[in-house]
Parts: sequence; structure tokens; C-alpha cells
Amino acid sequence: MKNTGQLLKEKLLLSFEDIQAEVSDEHRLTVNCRKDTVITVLSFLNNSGYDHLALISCVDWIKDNVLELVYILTAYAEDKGKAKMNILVKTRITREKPGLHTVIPVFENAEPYERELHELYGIHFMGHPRLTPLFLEREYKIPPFRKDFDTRKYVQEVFDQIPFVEDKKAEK
Amino acid sequence: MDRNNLGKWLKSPGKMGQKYSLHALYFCTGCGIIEIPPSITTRWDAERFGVIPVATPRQANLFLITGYVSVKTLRYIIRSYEQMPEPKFTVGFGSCPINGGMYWDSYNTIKHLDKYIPVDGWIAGCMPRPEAVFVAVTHLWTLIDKGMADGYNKYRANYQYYRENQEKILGKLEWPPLFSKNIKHEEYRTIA
Amino acid sequence: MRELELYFGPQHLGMVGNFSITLNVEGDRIVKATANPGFLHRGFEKLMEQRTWIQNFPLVCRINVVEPDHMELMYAMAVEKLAGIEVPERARFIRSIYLELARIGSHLFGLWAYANMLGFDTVANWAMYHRDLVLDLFEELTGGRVYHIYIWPGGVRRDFPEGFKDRIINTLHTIGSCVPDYDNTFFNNRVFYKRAKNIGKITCEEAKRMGAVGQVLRATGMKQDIRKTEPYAAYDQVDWEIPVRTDGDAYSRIWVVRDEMIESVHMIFKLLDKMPEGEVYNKIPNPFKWKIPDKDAYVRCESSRGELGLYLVSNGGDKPYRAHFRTPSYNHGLTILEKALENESIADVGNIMISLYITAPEIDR
Amino acid sequence: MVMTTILEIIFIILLAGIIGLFFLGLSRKIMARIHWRYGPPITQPLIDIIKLFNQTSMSHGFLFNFGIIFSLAGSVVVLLFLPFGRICPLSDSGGLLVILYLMLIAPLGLALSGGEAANPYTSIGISRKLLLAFGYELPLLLILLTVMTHYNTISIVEIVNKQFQAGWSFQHLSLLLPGIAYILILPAILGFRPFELIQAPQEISSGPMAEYSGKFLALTTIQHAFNIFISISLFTNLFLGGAANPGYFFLKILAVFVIFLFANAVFPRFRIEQAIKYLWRWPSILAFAGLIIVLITGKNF
Amino acid sequence: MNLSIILAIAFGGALLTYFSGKISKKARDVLAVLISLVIAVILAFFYNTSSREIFYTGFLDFPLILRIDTFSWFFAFTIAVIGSFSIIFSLSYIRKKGNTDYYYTMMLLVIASMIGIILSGDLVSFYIFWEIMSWSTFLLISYNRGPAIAAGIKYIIMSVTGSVAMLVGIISLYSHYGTVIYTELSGLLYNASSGYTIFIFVLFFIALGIKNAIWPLHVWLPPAHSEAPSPFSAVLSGTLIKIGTYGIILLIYVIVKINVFLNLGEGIVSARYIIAVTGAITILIPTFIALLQDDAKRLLAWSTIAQAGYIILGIAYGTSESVASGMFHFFNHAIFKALLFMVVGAVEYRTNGVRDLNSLGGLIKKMPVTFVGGLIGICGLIGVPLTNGFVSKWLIYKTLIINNSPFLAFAALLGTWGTILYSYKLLHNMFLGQLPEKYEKLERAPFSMQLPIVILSLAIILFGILPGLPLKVINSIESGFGLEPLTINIWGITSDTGTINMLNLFVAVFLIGIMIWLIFKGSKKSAGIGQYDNYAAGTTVPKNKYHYSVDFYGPLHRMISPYLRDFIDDFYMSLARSIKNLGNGIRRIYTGDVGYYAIYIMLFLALLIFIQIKWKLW
Repeated sequence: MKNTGQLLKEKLLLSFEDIQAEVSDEHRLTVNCRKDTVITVLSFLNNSGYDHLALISCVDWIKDNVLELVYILTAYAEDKGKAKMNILVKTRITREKPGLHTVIPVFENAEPYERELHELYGIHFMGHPRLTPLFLEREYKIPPFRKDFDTRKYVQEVFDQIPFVEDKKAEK
Repeated sequence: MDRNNLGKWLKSPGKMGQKYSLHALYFCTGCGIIEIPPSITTRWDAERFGVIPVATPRQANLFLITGYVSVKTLRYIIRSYEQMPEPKFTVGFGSCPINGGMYWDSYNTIKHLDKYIPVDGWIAGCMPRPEAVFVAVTHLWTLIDKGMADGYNKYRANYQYYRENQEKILGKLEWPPLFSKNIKHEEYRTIA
Repeated sequence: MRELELYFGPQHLGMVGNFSITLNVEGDRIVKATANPGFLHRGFEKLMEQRTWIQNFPLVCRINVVEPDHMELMYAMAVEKLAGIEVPERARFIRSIYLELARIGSHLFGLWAYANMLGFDTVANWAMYHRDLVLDLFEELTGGRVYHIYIWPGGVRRDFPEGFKDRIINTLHTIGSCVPDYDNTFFNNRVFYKRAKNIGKITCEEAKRMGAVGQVLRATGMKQDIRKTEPYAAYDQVDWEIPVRTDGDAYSRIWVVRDEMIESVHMIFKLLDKMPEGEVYNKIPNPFKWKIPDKDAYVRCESSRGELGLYLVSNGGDKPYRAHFRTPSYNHGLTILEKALENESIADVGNIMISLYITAPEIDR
Repeated sequence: MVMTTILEIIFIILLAGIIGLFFLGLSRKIMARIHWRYGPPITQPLIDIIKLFNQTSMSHGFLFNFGIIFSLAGSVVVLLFLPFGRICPLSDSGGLLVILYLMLIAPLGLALSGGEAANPYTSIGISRKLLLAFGYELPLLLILLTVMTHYNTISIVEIVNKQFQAGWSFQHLSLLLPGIAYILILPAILGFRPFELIQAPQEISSGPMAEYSGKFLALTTIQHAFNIFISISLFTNLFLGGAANPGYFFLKILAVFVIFLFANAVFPRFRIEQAIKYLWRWPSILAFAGLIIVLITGKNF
Repeated sequence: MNLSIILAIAFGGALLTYFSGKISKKARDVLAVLISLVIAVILAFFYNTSSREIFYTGFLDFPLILRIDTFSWFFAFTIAVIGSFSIIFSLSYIRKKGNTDYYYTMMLLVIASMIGIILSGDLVSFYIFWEIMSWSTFLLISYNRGPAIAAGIKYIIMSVTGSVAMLVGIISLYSHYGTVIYTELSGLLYNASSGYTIFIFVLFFIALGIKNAIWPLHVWLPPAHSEAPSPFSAVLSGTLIKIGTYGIILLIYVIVKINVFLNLGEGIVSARYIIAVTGAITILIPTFIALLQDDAKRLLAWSTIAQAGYIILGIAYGTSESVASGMFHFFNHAIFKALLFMVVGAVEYRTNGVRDLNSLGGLIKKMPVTFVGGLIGICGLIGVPLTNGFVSKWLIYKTLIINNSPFLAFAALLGTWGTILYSYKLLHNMFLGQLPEKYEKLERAPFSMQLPIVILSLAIILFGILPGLPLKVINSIESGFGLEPLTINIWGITSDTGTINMLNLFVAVFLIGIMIWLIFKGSKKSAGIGQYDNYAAGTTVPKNKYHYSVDFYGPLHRMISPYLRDFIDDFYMSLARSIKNLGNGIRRIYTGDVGYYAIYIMLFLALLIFIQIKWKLW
């Protein structure tokens, strides 16, 4: 007997051509797709009952020079098989001027996640209503969560350079 | 505790008042705030010593910086601190405001709070226990007695250096300087 | 017509945590509310990338100060999943008891915040007193009042000390005996009812659309709990019920919290009864040389606020390559709050915010 | 004659201040005990005031200063018109109506002072204060009118005297309902929970007080102390028969205060519209019924 | 001196001003001020005299009589003084606008005709001046064009309706008794049937009530007050509507006489009680409506209606204390309402016509004198002790309570508490709070505006501390009416049932105030800070966006506004159900179309006249 994940995987593979799907353990389905099909895949999954966007994450694979976006979906369902499933939809985009369409039309709660990724990774989400700063006060040349942003060096350069007031007085 | 020492009250009512009526500004600057409710409620009851949280900086004379200070919070801390009436006391709560503590390599927290505002006392630890608050308060009493809790005077005297440091981190501050440049004394600026 | 912009927080007596809400107000009605997070942003996930797998334990628990234990659990579970470490049966039970105690503590803290917000000092003081009793247990078990670092990959750090079981039961009895008092003075208080009923109402549909979890979802009538759907620790070993209410307003949410506390107490008693003997700790490799294979994992659990998740990626090194916490307050605080505050009165800002159970450090990380 | 009046005035102001501050301290202590806490020393309000006078303060302008002086003066003047035991320095001027009017000087002064502060929290607090006053004035006016109609006088001294002859107002059947109504609205007059919505620190950052610092805060604390004394004294004089000497009077107001303190401990606060709805429902109906009964049964004197 | 000279100066001066304006603006200004002052000064000399003269007999053989006694002197003098102040106030207010000659002429004409009404000794001359006043008022209300014309038309339609009713009454009186002279009529009506007296009462009350804006005849007043130029609003509210009050006192206490009036009807259905209750309603409903207003002048207009209620209540209640309070309150109201309209006018002048309470704020820093005027004005309006409003209100409450009318007293007291709410809102939204950036360069009000404001403010305090001054005059009026005079001294009133002594109060407040001030001064000096250094939860204060003014009493507003609407709705709906045919017509009254209202009243009058001619019922 096939479990929910496998059934879903077959359904997905039937509907979409250029995606890879993989059921790694009993309640996990990983879907890899291109960046322009993400929205359709997500809305397909949404319609099949996986209506809870738990997380949009991003991994900076600096060696491959890509940013990997991970959309994690689960289901609001009292049906145990469905509720157990975690679906990870992954897509890769370039590190230079990364851009992607927003998924707010599909999942309303994606809004703060995309704002956060815009701020911390510099990904531009097209069609997002407010890509204003969320967490940060200072401006950073390299978005701080990218792998090439060295926070220790940054701390040394910025915070450690500020003198104690006593030192400053002594100086003058 | 010399709260019932009438002679002292008559001699220096100001100091005694400051000691036994510490109104702490309620500002959850960091995770240290988790130990403030226990210390003001049933188990530890800080009100015994006259320490109570108050709503606005105008009514407060004690500023507990409870925990790490992110860059964004720093702006609000400075604003609140400057709005407090003198004499005012600052106590850094936890290791993080002392030297960054756990977040020594974080890109978004300032490491040494006393570079930006004067701090009269520190409570080390992560997380300090509520008792530590009382230790700090009793130390503060000693300092007030000896006239050593003078962070606000230091701030006044070195205001331009503090302001310089603040502006280095925060960019331009929206409000005009509290004390005009090079004038060490008195007079709050009037903005009309 | 002059606009009015009010700031609820960060420096505000009604604000629990370092968070700010900008309110555009007309009269005493809120036209638009904008959440302004980030006051507690420390870049945890970035810091985690620079510490070894074990060094990260002191760090993760500090993400959410109100309830650090679920954060520890999350990280431990993710590491276990990546490295393929099994957890002994007794350790599972201990974890469950420990987490339920943490849940009670956290809920009592929430009760403090809520009662305090409504100006109900008496109940606030009682709740904080009872929370201190729970924290005493933690102190005895782990040595820390707030941050415990007790859960470890492969189990828990140490077994229950002698007589600890009785002390848990004693404490829970003490708290449980006060439930009628709480009910009489607070939960069934007529004024409290008027104050919280029909405030910050969200329907089940809206809640789902905006990613609500935990009490916020359960108060709208949806019976969802990860402890049931995807059981971890020892939650599948005992019988228990998910408390649900249907109105979706602040009153229902706080009642769900109350019912959950009581359910937790019962659950702890059942777990203590069934607890097996045995090891509590499976040994892990030398932490300084520990490398974990190139993999990613998503784990989730039900914290006292709702679904907590961790997406952890390893590139085969001795440090995590990327960690990302999915915290329950994130959607509550940034999406639902803005919606729920619309057209409410200024007097109810804190009321709604606390009833949504928002903790700022979870959002900012 | 003039000398005794002046001595009486000084005596009553000092006594009211001391009793008011004692009540403030007592309330903190009793509330702490209900919270299972030890509580601050009973002199804590005095310590606070001493500290506040020794602190610098910020002023927003002339009206900011004037309002607070005006408000405190208003409170103090009311004292001279209230019988305290048998002491009532200015009894022969205007009676209860003047007291009613003088009692509105204090909130008006605070409102003016707070308005100058240019802070919306202050303004919201004032708006709530005035609305709450409007809310409780409706039943209160009915109650006072009932009492005045019953005794057919507008002089509070005379009302107290008549109670000496014929027993407390509570003992008259026709004044029972208004008395109950008064008990129902007294927390609102005192600003106790569930009507503690003027300052509501968790909602509007202590409302009218938000911009007060140093001596301003000290003066408002003193004003608050006077206010508690006045509100309870008025009730005691009207319904509990006043008292023949200050000591007995003090015991009466202490008893009333402690009872309302207990009520204060077991309620959260209302929203303002709920408070007004409450005040306009049962207390008003009771007071109204009382007034009609008094009109039907005719005067007792 | 001759009374007709006063009128000659007044009317002639009005015309002269118009023509002098064609020559020189400056001369016209001076002339206008001079004329108004001269009238006031001349009238002042008539204090405590009484004279009577026939100034014209050619009009349909009616002898047109002028007379003065303390009663008419009191009213005439108040009107002349307030009139001259508002003309001084106009000097700079009106300068920027066009058509100034016309404005001054009309203003003087209104004042002249008001004095004419008050000085006239028979109903025909009363009616003639009444008409002059109505029409010149109409022209002034419409002075600003636009919505002002609609307001003016609303006013004139109602006014004409009232005039017609009064005319019918005068004709009826003449046809019955063959005379329209007050002194002669008063003896005659003594023997009339009560039915006829009521008939006369109703007719006159329609006219006088419309002018005095008694609920429910008030609908013209709010738009007219708010659309008229501010100095004229001061005249309109302070004095013009009090012509109605004058007429009512004249009717009750001079023509009908007090003992007839008190015996008119019995118990609850007595004329005295009905008018008093109408007065009480006129206090309550407009007070609540004033709470909902956002336009400064409209708020004051509703407040005017409410305060007129106190006057009516006092006059109709018929005890000597209540009548004294009614007349005293008329006097006080003339002062503080004129002052408040001038304050609003000064703000309007400086901010280029802004009187929306939601868009001002913080003006105290820029217009301190105006603010102090406003503050004292609202203190008088509320009746804070040591202002004049206090004594008159105290009198009315006292007499109502002592004479066992607690419900009327309740209405009056509750109205006062409502007054506190709306008057604080007025002050707060205009002067307190945050100053918007665009008003940062605002100047103080010009001297010609500050002068009347300061004088009127001082008058409020003066008559608050020394209420004996006006009460003395009122006492002698009362003895003229056959009422028992009060026992007064310069500081207050003494009586068995309640004494008030402002000296005590003044000394107490003053000394205690000084004491607290000394404590305040003696403690540490406070530092001055500006409006942007303010608590904002740690953030910086947003400019222009930090003033709580919109919907200041929001919670109450939401609570009462449905009831206020429903009340009128329900009333007319039930009326419509019971009188099905008339229902539609009546409901249309409140569609806002005054035309229907006028037609309705006219039909009613025609019916009355028809009945009278046909059956001679009275």
C-alpha cells in the first residue's frame, strides 16, 4: 500500500513535467522545480489540501553560486496521513540580482517571510506590496545572511572601532 | 537599610528619597525582562524596597537595560534615557550589555553599552537571578549614598562624545542634541 | 482632518517583549496597524553557522526566552534526525514531562501578561508565583532557572534526581488546587468576560489563510496539534485531549490556554505513572570532531504557542550550514495581529496582542 | 471667630493630606497582601513625594504649570466645604451645590495641564476622564438630588445635622436605593477597578500623567490623596451620618475605603464605553427609583 | 435726553456709515465704532430712570411709543455694549473681505433695531422693529455667500413664520381690547379667559421661540450661527436670540403678569410647567448634540440653544430666584458667548477660515491672549466658581431643588456636565495639543480683536466675584414685576434656604492658590521643553500626526448618536402611525426642508384664525 506521500508524488509528476520529486522518509516529500514553476506547483499543492505554508527559507550555496529557496508546506487537516506530511518545494536562483515572483496570491502569510528574505538575502520578490526593512536598522553592503558576509569581521570593523568615552576624553 | 533612620531623612531628604523610591522604566530591551516580573511579584516583591515599574520615562529614575541591545533598540534606549528627569540611574542587566556576551560576534547587537550611554552598575550573568536585581539595588544605594551614581553628570559633561558615538552607529539622530555643544552645564534645550 | 499616529511599544507598560505596533488612529478606533519587529534581532541563525553542533545548544535556547525548552528540543531533534541518533525510551518520557512543565510555566507567564494587561494585578501576581514554583523544579533538575540546556542529542543531560517525581506531583497539586480560585476571580469574571468577548475575532478560514497555529487556531474550532498528528517524545504513549473552542476571540483563546494547562497537568501525571526505567542518554561522538553528513531536515513540534519548526541543513561539516526556525509568533505577530487590530479600540491593543500570544524574540530571532 | 476658622482650615488641610497619603500607602500595602506579597512600607507614598520634589522636572509651558496648581487648589478648597466631624470652616456658603461645582475644578485643571503637554496619550486619558465623570455624574446627580429633596435643603451641614436627629440616611427606606446606587458608583468616583481606566498604564501609558515628572507628579499624587479623602468623605457625610468628632469620622471613612479596596483587587478594568453603560444602567435606575419614591412619600422633615 | 434720539442716532448712523464708506474706509471704521459706543454711553446714562414718549402717531393711527425702565435698560445696555465690542472686533476681521460698507451698515442696523425693539412701548412698534431686525439679520447671515445663503434662507423662512404668528396675535389682541400698549394691555388680560390667554401665548411663543431657538423650533440656529461672520455670530448668539427672551419676559411678566401666568392651567399641564419642561429639554438635547459637533462655531451654536434653555427654564419657573437667575444668565451668556465666538473668530481669522476642530491644535503657543479668553469663556460657560456663570446656575439649581422640582434640576445639572465635555473639546482641539507645522509662523490676534476679548474676559471674572452688581439691577426689575426681591449684597446672596458668598470662596481659592504656587515655585525649577520632546513610547514624535482630536469623545459618540437620531425618528414615526394622513407631511419636516415646516405652521395658524373667526371660541 502506498502512503500519502507517494500518491502525491505520482500526482505531481503527472501534472508537471520538469520537476523532480522524492519521498525520503515516511512523511517527507521533496520537490525540486524551476523558479518559474514554483507558483504553479505551490498553488497545485494548496489546492490538494496542503494549505499551510510553514516556512520560506533560503540557503546560500556559495560554491554553486546559487540561492536555494525552500518552501515548506504542511496541511491543516484532521486526517492523520495528510497532517503528517511535510512538503519541501525547492528552487534555485542565481546569487547575482536574485529575483522571483511573490507567492502572496497563493499563501497570504508568505508576506513577512519574503520581506525577511529580501532583507537578509537581498532577494527581490516581484509583486510584493511592501519590501520595506523588517528587522534591520543599519544598511549592509552585503545582505548579512549571505555566506560571504563575515559577521566577525564586521563586528571588528564597526562596533570595536567605537572608542570608550573615557579614551576619547583622554585623547583630547 | 537605613530607611527608618529619621536623622538621615532630615539631613539629606533628596538622597534618601532617591534611594528608597527607585521607579524603574519598564522597557523590555532584551531577554532579561523575563526575570523582572518574578522580581516585582509575589516571590521577590521589589516593591518592598520601593522599586516599581512605571509607564513613561518622565516618571522614572532607574533604567534597567535588561539584556542585549540591538542596534534598532539602541535608538529607543537613548531617546528614553534622555527623556528621564535627573538624577537618573542606569543598570545593565546581564552579560550582554557589558561586552556583548553570547552575541559577541553578532552583526546587529552593540557590544558595550557604556559607549553610548553612561551605566552606573552592572549585573553579570546569563540570566542573572532576581536576587541579583536586589544586589544591584543595594549596591546602587551605596553608590547614591557616596554620590558615586553620577552617570547622568558624566553624560552631561561628555555629551558630545556620547552623541558622536551614537551617531556613528545610528546615523543621524532625529532629535536635536540634548545639551548644546561645549556647554557643560544645566539648561535643557528648548525646542519650540 | 489630522491623522494620529500612536506607538504601542517598544517602551510601553502594556508591551510584553520588545516589539512595536504603529497605530493609525481615528478617535479611539484603529484604522491601520503596522507591526514593527526587529528590536531583538541578533541574527541567531547566522551565529549558529559559526559554532559547532554542540556549541549551538546554549545559543538556541536563547532564541525565545519565555520558553527555551522547545527550542532545545527542536535543535536536538533535528540533529538526531540528521545524524541518525536514537533516543532511549526513558529519555523520551523525561522530555515529555519536561516539555509539559515548560508549557505550564509558559502559559502561566502568558496568564501573568494577560491579567497584567487588563489591570488584574491580583491574578497576575498569583500566576507569577505559580510559575516560580515550576521554575524551582527546573532549577533542581537542570541548575538554571530560565535557560536549562537540558535536552541533548540522544536524550537528556541527566536523570531525575531522587524524590523529584514527588516534588513534581506536589507542585502540580499546589497549582491545581488554585484552579477554582483562578476560575472564580479571573476566567469566570463578568468584567473579564465583557472585556475579552468578541475582541480580536478571527474566523477559522481567516486563521488558516493567514497561517495561524496553536491556540489561535484551536480557538477557532480547528482541532490541530502536532503532538497528536506527528507525535514526538512520548506523546503517543498516553491518552489526552486537544482542548478546542469555537469563537475565535480573545476570550476563547485564553480559555484554550487554561484548558491546555489543565490537560498538561493530567498528562504529566499519566506520563509519570507510565515512565519506564533505563538509560536516559545515548552517547554521541566526540563533539569537537563531530561531523554530520550532507543532508537537510525539517522537524516540528508543538510549543506552547503553536507549531515550532526547524529547517536544518548540513554540508557535511562540523557546523550547521544553515538553520532556520519557523516560529509560531511569526505569522501571529506580523500577519494576524495587523488584521485583528483593525477597527478595534485603542484600549484593546495589548489585550489582543497578548491573547494572540505573541512573543517578540521568536519573531526577530 | 476668624482665628478659629483659619485654625480649622489649616487643621483640616493637614489632616486630609495625612489621611489621604495614609490611605494611598494603606492601599498599596493591602493590595500587596492580597497579591500574597509583603508590600512596601506604609510611608512609601511620602517617600515617593519627597523623591519627586528632589528631582528635576520638565514643563511644557505656562498652562502645564498653571493647570496643576489650579487642580490642587480646587481639591483643597473643596475640603473647606465638607464637614469633617463637626468641623466645616466654610459651611455657610452655597452648600452641596458648591461642593459639586468645586469638585470639577480638579479634573478641569488636570485636563488643561495635560492638554498643554501635546501628547495624545494624555488627551486620550483626559477624554476618558471626562467621559467617566459624565458617566457617573448622571446617577450621582440623581442621588444628590434625592438626598437634597428628601431633607429639603442644599446645605450639607444641615443634612448631617438632620441625620444626627433621625439616624443615618441608610435607615430611611426612601434613601436606601440611592444609597445602594452610590455604593455602586463609588469605585468610579475613586478611580478604582473596574473603573481604573483613566490612567490605565498598560493601555495608554498612565494617560494624563504621561508627561508629568518631578514635582508635577508629586503634586498630582497629593491631589490624588485629597481626592480619595473628599470622595469618601462626601459619601460618609451624606449616607453614613457624618460623625460627631474627627476620630469617629476617620474610622468611618477608613472602613469604607478598605471595603472598596477589596473590590479593587478582584476586577480587571472596563473599557470606557462599558463603564458608561454600566453606570447608566443599574445605578441610574436605582437612583431614579429612589428619587421617585422620595417624591411620592413626601418629605420627612 | 430723548429716547427717540438714541434710535435716530442708531438708524441714522447706520446709513451714514454706508455713505462714509464710499469716501474713506478709515472714516467709516471710526464712525461705526463711534456710533456703537455713543449708543452704549447714552444708554448708560439712562440707568435707573424711567420715561415714556410717543414718537410717532401717523402709522395707521397707532401711537408708537418708546419707553425705558430698568427692565428695558438692562437689556438695551447689554445689547449696545456687546454690539460695540463686536464692531470693534470686526475692524480687522472684516478688512480682508469685500463689501465692508454693507457689512457695517447691516451690523449697526441690527443693533439699532434690537434697541428699538427693547425700547418700544407698544406691540406695533415692537413688530416693526422686529421685522427690520429679521431682515437685516438675514442679510448679514448670508454675507459670506455659498452655504451661508442657504442658512439665511432657512432663518428667514422660520422668522417670517414666527412674525406672521405674532402679527395674528397682535391683531387678535387689538380686535379684543382695542389697544396694543403694554401698560394698558396688562390690566386687561387679567380678566381674560384662560383659553384666550393660552391662544395668545401660543401665537407669541411661536415667534419668540423661533427667535430664541427653543427646542423644537431651533432648526435655523446652528447653520445661521456657523455661517455668519464671527463678530456677527457673537451678536447673534449673545444678544439677538435674547430678543426672544426679552419678548418672553415681556409677555409673561409685563403683559400677562405673573399671577395670571402662574394660575394658567394646573399641575403638570400648567403653562409654567410646560414652558419650564420645554426649557429643560432645550438644555438636554442640544447639549448632547453639541458633543457630536466638529465645527467650532456649530458647537457653540448648539451650546447657545442649550444655554437659552437655562434662561427659559429660569424665567418660566416663576419664583423670584429663578427669574433672577434667568435674567442673570441672559446677561452672563451674552458676555461669554460673545467672547467665545470672538475667540473662534480670531482663530478663524488667523488660520484663514479654519474652524474645523479636527484640523487645528496647539495654538496656545501662538495666540496666548486668545486662549486665555477662550479659557475664561468656557469657565463662565461651565459655571466654574468665581466666574459669572456660576452664580446664575447656582440660583436656578437651588430654587428648583428647594421648590421640589428635582427633575428639572437634574436636567439643568446634567446639562452643565455635558457643557464641560463639549467646551473642553472646543478648547483642547483648537488650542492644546500639538501645533501643526503649517501654523508655526502664526501671529497673535490683532489688537482690535484682543481688546474686546480681554475686556469681556475681565467682565466674566468681575461679575463672578461681585455678582451683586448685576443682581442689584435685576432686583429692581423684579420688584417691577411684582416678585419678591432677593436679599443680596455685593458678594452674593443670603437667604434661609441657602447662602452664597463669593468673598469666602474668592479668598479661599486665592489664598490656597497662592500657597500652592509658593510650594511650586519653592521647589526645584522645572526646565522648559518643546512639543517634540515628548513621550512616544521611545520613538521620536511624528510631526503633524501627534494630536488626539478627531472624534474626541468617540466612545460616547458611538453610544449616543443612534439614540439621538432614533429619538426624533421614533417620535415622528409614532406620530405618523397615529395620524396616518398627516404622517407623511410631518415627517417631511425633518427632511431638512424648512419650507414644509413653514407651510405647516402657517396652515396651523390659518386654522386657528379660521376657528376664531367662525366660532369665537376664546
